[in-house]
Amino acid sequence: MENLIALLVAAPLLGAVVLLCGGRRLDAVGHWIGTALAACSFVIGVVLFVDMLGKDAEHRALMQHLFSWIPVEGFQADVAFQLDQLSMTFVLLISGVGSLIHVYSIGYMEHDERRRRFFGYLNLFLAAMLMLVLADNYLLLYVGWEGVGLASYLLIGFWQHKPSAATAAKKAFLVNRVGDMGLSIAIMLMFTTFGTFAFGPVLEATGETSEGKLTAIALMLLLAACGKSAQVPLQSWLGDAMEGPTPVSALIHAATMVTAGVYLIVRSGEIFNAAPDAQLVVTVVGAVTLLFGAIVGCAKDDIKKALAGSTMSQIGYMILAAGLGPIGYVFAIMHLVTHGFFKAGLFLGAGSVMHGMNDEVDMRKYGGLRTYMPVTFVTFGLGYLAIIGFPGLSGFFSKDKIIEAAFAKGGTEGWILGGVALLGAAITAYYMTRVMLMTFFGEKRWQPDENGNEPHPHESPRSMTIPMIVLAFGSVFAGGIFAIGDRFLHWLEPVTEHAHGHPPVSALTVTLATMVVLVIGAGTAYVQYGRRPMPVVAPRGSLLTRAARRDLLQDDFNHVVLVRGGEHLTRSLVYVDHTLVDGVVNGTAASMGGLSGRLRKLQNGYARSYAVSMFGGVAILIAATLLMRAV
Amino acid sequence: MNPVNYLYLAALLFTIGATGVLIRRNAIVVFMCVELMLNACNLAFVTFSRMHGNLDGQVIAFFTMVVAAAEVVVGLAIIVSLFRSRHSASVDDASLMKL
Amino acid sequence: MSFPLLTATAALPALGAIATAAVPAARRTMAKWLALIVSLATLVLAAIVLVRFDPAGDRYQLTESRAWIADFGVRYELGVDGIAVALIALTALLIPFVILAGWHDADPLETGNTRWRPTQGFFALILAVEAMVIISFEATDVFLFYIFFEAMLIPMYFLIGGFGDRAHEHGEETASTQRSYAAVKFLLYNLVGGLIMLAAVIGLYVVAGNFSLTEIAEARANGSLDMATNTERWLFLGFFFAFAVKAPLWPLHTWLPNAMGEATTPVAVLITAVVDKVGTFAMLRFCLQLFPEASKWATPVILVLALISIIYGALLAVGQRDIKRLVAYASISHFGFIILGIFAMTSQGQSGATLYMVNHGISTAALMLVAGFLISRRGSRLIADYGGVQKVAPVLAGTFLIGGLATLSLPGLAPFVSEFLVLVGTYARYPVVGIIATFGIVLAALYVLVLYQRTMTGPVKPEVAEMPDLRVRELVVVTPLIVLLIFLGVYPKPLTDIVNPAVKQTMSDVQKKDPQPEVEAAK
Amino acid sequence: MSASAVHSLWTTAADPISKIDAPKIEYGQLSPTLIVIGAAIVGILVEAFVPRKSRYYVQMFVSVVALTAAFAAVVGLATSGYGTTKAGIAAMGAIAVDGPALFLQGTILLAGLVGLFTFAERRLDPEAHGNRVDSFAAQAASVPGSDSEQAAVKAGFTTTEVFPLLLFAIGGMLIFPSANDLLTLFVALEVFSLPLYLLCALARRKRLMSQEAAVKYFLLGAFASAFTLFGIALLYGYAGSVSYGTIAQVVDGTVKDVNPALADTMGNDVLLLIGAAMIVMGLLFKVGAVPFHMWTPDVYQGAPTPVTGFMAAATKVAAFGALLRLLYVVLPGLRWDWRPVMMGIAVVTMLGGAVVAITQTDIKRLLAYSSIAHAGFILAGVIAMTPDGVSSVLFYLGAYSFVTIGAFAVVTLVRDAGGEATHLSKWAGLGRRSPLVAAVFAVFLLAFAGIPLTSGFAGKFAVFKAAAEGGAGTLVVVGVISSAIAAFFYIRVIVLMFFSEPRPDGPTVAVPSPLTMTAIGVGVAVTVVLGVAPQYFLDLANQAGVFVR
Repeated sequence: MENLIALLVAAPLLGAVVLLCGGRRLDAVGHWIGTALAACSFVIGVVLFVDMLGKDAEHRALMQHLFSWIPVEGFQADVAFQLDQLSMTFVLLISGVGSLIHVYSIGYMEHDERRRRFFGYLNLFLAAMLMLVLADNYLLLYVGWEGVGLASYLLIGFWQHKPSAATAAKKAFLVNRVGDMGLSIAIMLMFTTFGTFAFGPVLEATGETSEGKLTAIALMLLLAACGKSAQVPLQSWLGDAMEGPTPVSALIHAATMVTAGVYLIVRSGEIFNAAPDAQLVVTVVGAVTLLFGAIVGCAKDDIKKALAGSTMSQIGYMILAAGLGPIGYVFAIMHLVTHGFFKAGLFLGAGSVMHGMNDEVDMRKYGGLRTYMPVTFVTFGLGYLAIIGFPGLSGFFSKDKIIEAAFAKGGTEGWILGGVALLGAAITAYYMTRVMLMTFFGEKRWQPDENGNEPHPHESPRSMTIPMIVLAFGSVFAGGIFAIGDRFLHWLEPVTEHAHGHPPVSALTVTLATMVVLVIGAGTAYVQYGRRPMPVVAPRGSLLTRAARRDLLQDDFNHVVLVRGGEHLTRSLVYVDHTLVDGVVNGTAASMGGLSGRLRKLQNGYARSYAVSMFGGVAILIAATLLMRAV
Repeated sequence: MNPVNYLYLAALLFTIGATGVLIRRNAIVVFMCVELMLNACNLAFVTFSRMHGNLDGQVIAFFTMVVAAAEVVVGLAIIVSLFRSRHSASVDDASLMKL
Repeated sequence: MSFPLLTATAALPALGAIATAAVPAARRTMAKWLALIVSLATLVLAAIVLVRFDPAGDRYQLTESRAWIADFGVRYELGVDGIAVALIALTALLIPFVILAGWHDADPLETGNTRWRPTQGFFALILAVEAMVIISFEATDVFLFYIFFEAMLIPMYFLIGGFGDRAHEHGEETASTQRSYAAVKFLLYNLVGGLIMLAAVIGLYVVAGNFSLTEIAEARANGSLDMATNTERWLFLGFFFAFAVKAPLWPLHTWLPNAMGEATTPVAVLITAVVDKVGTFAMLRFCLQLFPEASKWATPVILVLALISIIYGALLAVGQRDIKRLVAYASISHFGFIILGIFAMTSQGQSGATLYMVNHGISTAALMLVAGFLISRRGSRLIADYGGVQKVAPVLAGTFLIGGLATLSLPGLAPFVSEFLVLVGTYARYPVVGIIATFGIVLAALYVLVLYQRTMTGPVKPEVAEMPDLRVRELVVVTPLIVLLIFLGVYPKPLTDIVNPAVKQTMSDVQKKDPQPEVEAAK
Repeated sequence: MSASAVHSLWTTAADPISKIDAPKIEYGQLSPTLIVIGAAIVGILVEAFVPRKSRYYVQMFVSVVALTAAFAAVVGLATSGYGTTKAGIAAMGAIAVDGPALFLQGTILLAGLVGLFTFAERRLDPEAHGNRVDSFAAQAASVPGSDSEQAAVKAGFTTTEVFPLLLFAIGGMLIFPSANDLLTLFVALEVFSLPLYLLCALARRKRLMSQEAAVKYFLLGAFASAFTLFGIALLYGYAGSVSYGTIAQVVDGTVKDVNPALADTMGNDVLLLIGAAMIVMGLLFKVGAVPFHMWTPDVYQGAPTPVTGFMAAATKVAAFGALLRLLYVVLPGLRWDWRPVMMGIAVVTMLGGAVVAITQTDIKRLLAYSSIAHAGFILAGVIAMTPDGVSSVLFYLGAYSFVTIGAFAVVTLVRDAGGEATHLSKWAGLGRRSPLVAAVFAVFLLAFAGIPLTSGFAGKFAVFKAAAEGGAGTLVVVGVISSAIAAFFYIRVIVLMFFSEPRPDGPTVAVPSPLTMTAIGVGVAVTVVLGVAPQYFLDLANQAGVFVR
């Protein structure tokens, strides 16, 4: 059975190779190949899943050792896979949602002449992502980690002729690199501490080293997670990443890749458990991002950017939960999965909308679309209900659990974190309602664009709607299936041991509170956007709004500090290199020339002056000889 | 009388000759100064020969004269040809090549 | 004495060079083919060396030893250890691509002059360089090594100064002056380094009485030859200076950007991918073996310089406006990594450094050659003159991107393995240094991606609108390199197996043990 | 001065002549010199009696035969062990026949032979009135630009006297390094100097410069030899003898019979030191060491290029030979006095030559300064004061002389309307016009620069090695630095030849006769052979490394 694991990765990888090297002759069938291979790895995943369910909880993990990768004195890195419940969860999510989005893309990218390449990249992403979650050591994980980074770079910049896209792609890669730096330092630390970086040995040996070391490792891992999961302070790339085609945003920047950070933290649970300080930092980062994303989401008029903000905030929830330790791990993953469904659904919905609106992204130019694209409306609506945590839908269960856990942290921390989580829930309700209203309700606000062709909103083709429907189902029921009878909890417990948190107030109270803030949030949004007509041109808005529109100014900060500063630094260094380092050398040469020129003058052509020099010479000679004798 | 005095004389002549080489412009004169130096050497040879009581010095003196004569032949030839082509025997005029 | 395989490997290209130079002016194409065939034959010989070499065997294998200049205590001694084998293979592998890539770079401008035969000269010189590089990898006699280490400069000098990019933004006149400036700079830098080394070589003779690496190293080991501390340090400095110039290490690097900028791309590849490796190789083989104590004594300073090279080179690469100069500064940064790995004095570091030499050779070759194809199409080296190439010539852009990703050492490609090993090895002994060096990977991403974005993406510039995609010849050059990059990135084991024993030897030379992992140390 | 001594002087003087027994001369051992001198005299007679048309060929024949024979004689002597076991003093103590002497004589003879070929070259200059002409004045006596000169040219005169002059010079040079007493030294010095003075004046083109060179060379040379002679006088005064052996003994204080007069002067080291310094100065002048070098550039530039080449090579060999013998045989007891001084001179010579050469614009002057720098390198070997030092110097001289002659021979090929185009700017793009010539010259330049695989490197290494072993490490460092500086201008010339565009009015490269080709070919061959496989010659030099006392 375990020999199938490699196939999970191999299938999409093969697809990538074939599609990217295949050349034009594959254009006709490229998308089918890609989709088929994605589906193929999903099927394998299901097979393995079924097989896994057959075993008892403790012996479900599968290992596959392929070959030893970098064998060097005292350094052992293998290409080996590990498939336990945690990985399995991700495998199913990734390959499942991935396949759906492949299908969706067939329709969405229909008119793009580089569709084959698009599917190649998608497959590449799947392969890398699966390797990430299947790796049995941190170094191999690192490969997947950067692999998904590359894929996301390629896909964000897929429409390279748009400078904005190219820049966004570059930015995403660079910010991620900063995170990757964290990961590689973490690996070095592990190597020097444990002499290895395979999950098993490292996580077992945590007891044998100092807390300080573990905290350091944990923080470095957190840095990595921040980069990949767009957490403060490395969140700036996610908004721009929306330059990519919408399926990409759905798959990579909502459902799967961005959640890799959560995976990393949960996977390294033992390390974090042994480093409370690090955990605290994690929770703080989560909390801050949670609000940050939410606030940004409120201000954006670009539908995708709004959703991106929400993604940030939702992942903030997960990170927060992961930071809570054993009481939170399971819920983090659970929310991750449900979020995978509904956020993907929402993005696909958004994509479908744009598809119908000539790729218009400004929600102020939408309005009243529900009549034009019913399927999209319904699926999007379900996703909406799910994300705001409408009772009974996925989001309800997963988010609720996280809020509980946050309170259960205990002490003031518990109250603060819980409060933040609640506040977040409210804001979520607010901005999602806003999106909903601006897009599907009110009267139509779109006009002909400059070259006069007015968008004709229409429902998307079957290939696009079906995935949306499937995901909608997921967003409706997944939560229930997982939560009721703690199925998911029991499923994951063997990997991420679970501790029951005891919130200071009863679970019911928390749930009710959540309901209340939900209603408040949604209500406010309705009051603001549902009742009065929406101005097509955004009003100037309050200071906060304007700041939020600019992603709370962190881009400006980056620009001033990093970009400008960097430019100055490099320019001055270029100058230094040319004048100083090079100047010294050229200076010596020049001075030699000068000296030579001066000495030349002595050779004045007069025989008598030559004689003088000889005479002087012999005088010196004699004097020196005598002197030598004297001393 | 102490032969050492002849050495002093020789040294004096030699110095005079050398100085002449350094300060006189006319090639012929310069050359004569060189000859003077050679003769100073001869004087020294003879004196030393006298002091050491062997004949080597005197023999060398004869050799020197011959060499000096040879030098005169060659030297004058060169100087004269220079003079004929430049109508001047000044060594300072002959400074085409410098630096 | 068995068949002198090593001599043959070096002699073949040498003879090939003479033959190529002798080809009559009119038969230009013949010269090209001759050179190509010779280089391929050399590749075969190198492959045989690779096969005949037994990692488990003695330190130096396939050894040859003949009397040469007894008076100077010099013998003609050849022998290869794992490191040398790897680098010889790299050299022999790259030269055919260099020749192919430079196929048209040396076609004479004026065909009238029958005396002037640039093409023959170009390829002959390339082969000559190959011969000298190979033999300096093989030499186990310090003097023999020195001879070719120095002599190598002359053909390189003519290659740099004699042949430049066809079209130059400032016209042929400035081009030629800049070229000769670059060539002279290259020569003088390396000559000064070499001469200082010469003083050290003589000093070594005075101290040791002969030049045999093995004998001296042995004598050093068993204490029968003990140098005064200061003597050893001075000699070490003499050697290291020359190698640091060649490598090149900050602040002795400024010749490289000029040389690589002005030379034709294949020659630039020759410089950075092959010739400069001799410098780092020699640090590993001569500095550490002959002067272990001094090496340890100098390590702190060298590490700092290497760090500076890494960061400084990367930052300057970001600041460049000229594609080739950018790659040059990137190489400076990479050489910083190599030197870091060598002097971290850990198995991982040194294995990493050795792999790095090979991988950097391949990756830079890939990136630089594609860049060359790009430049030859547009006739400008300025980044600003390009844009949107990706849309016009996707294959070119793709290969360029892969080369770039290799340069920023993306996991899955060969350079990642070596760079990570170097970092881990360094970190294990000098954590702070390791962490600072890690910033290099971010900067690498910066300059590569900026380069790619400016040249390949965005709206298509009118000048590049008609740009043709890669031709067959060019694909033949690039594809194998890329395949190799991926292979060595995924499965470097064959290489590490060859390198590891040699590294273990070196580690024992300097009497250094790898730092124990904390947990095991605790036990 | 005691009366008895004076009396004895008279009495010996008064002895009947018959008492004087005829000197015993080992003609066999002196044969090389005798052959050459003899041939030179024959050459004079040829000038006197052979009709002008056929003189050139006869002279050629005589000279070639003489030099070859002389070289054969040297080889014969060497093989029959006079270089090593049977080494000894000949001609009643006047001449030493030992390893260094034979090695240097061999070198000088070969250099002379090669030089002779360049002398005899008649293809380079355009034919004047249907006569092939060489690079010497048609009639040295005629005033430049005068009608008589025109007439001489029209008549197709050529100065075939250069051949006997060359032979005389070579003869003197053969004696110079083997001279075993100061008188012989001085005579030899003059014997090879005077012909050279004349040869310098005989250029066909640029005659004014040629004559100026001759004058400068002559006056300064005479000036220098006057000093030498005075030094000899003082040394004689100190030791009461001019024979090397005796002087050495006196210096060491191991002399047998000390008469009161000697005892008187022996105490007076000032005589010794000043004398030694003055003699050394004379030799340093010949080798062109700073500060006695200033004649070199001007003379090298003005003299006919073949002469320059020969001079640069052979004079250095002879002079360094004499210097070695003087320092190793006569003055070893004094080395603590002269060694530091010589080190100083070596340093300033190396650096001075290299630095000033950087800004030269005339190829011949450039080579002149480079020869000064090389003199510095050789001095480094001389100072070593070890057998290795001697052999390394011998090797260096051998290697250097052929490179030099070859280089100057190439210079003769590059010509324009005004004869040889020696200004560097005219050499621009030579590599494009005639790659072969440029390549050959590049090889010579690289040898000068001491790039490995050329004889220059082997020689430099040998010398520096000897110096380092002799404890003169500082000299090695200085030498390395100055080599670096020197590299700069050698490279400059190469850049000029290969990397810069040819000038429209650039010079043409004349196609020489086999004579010059041989000269250049030998130069290249020696350069490469001594660079790649120097062992045999090093052995030779080692065997020859011991002086006879």
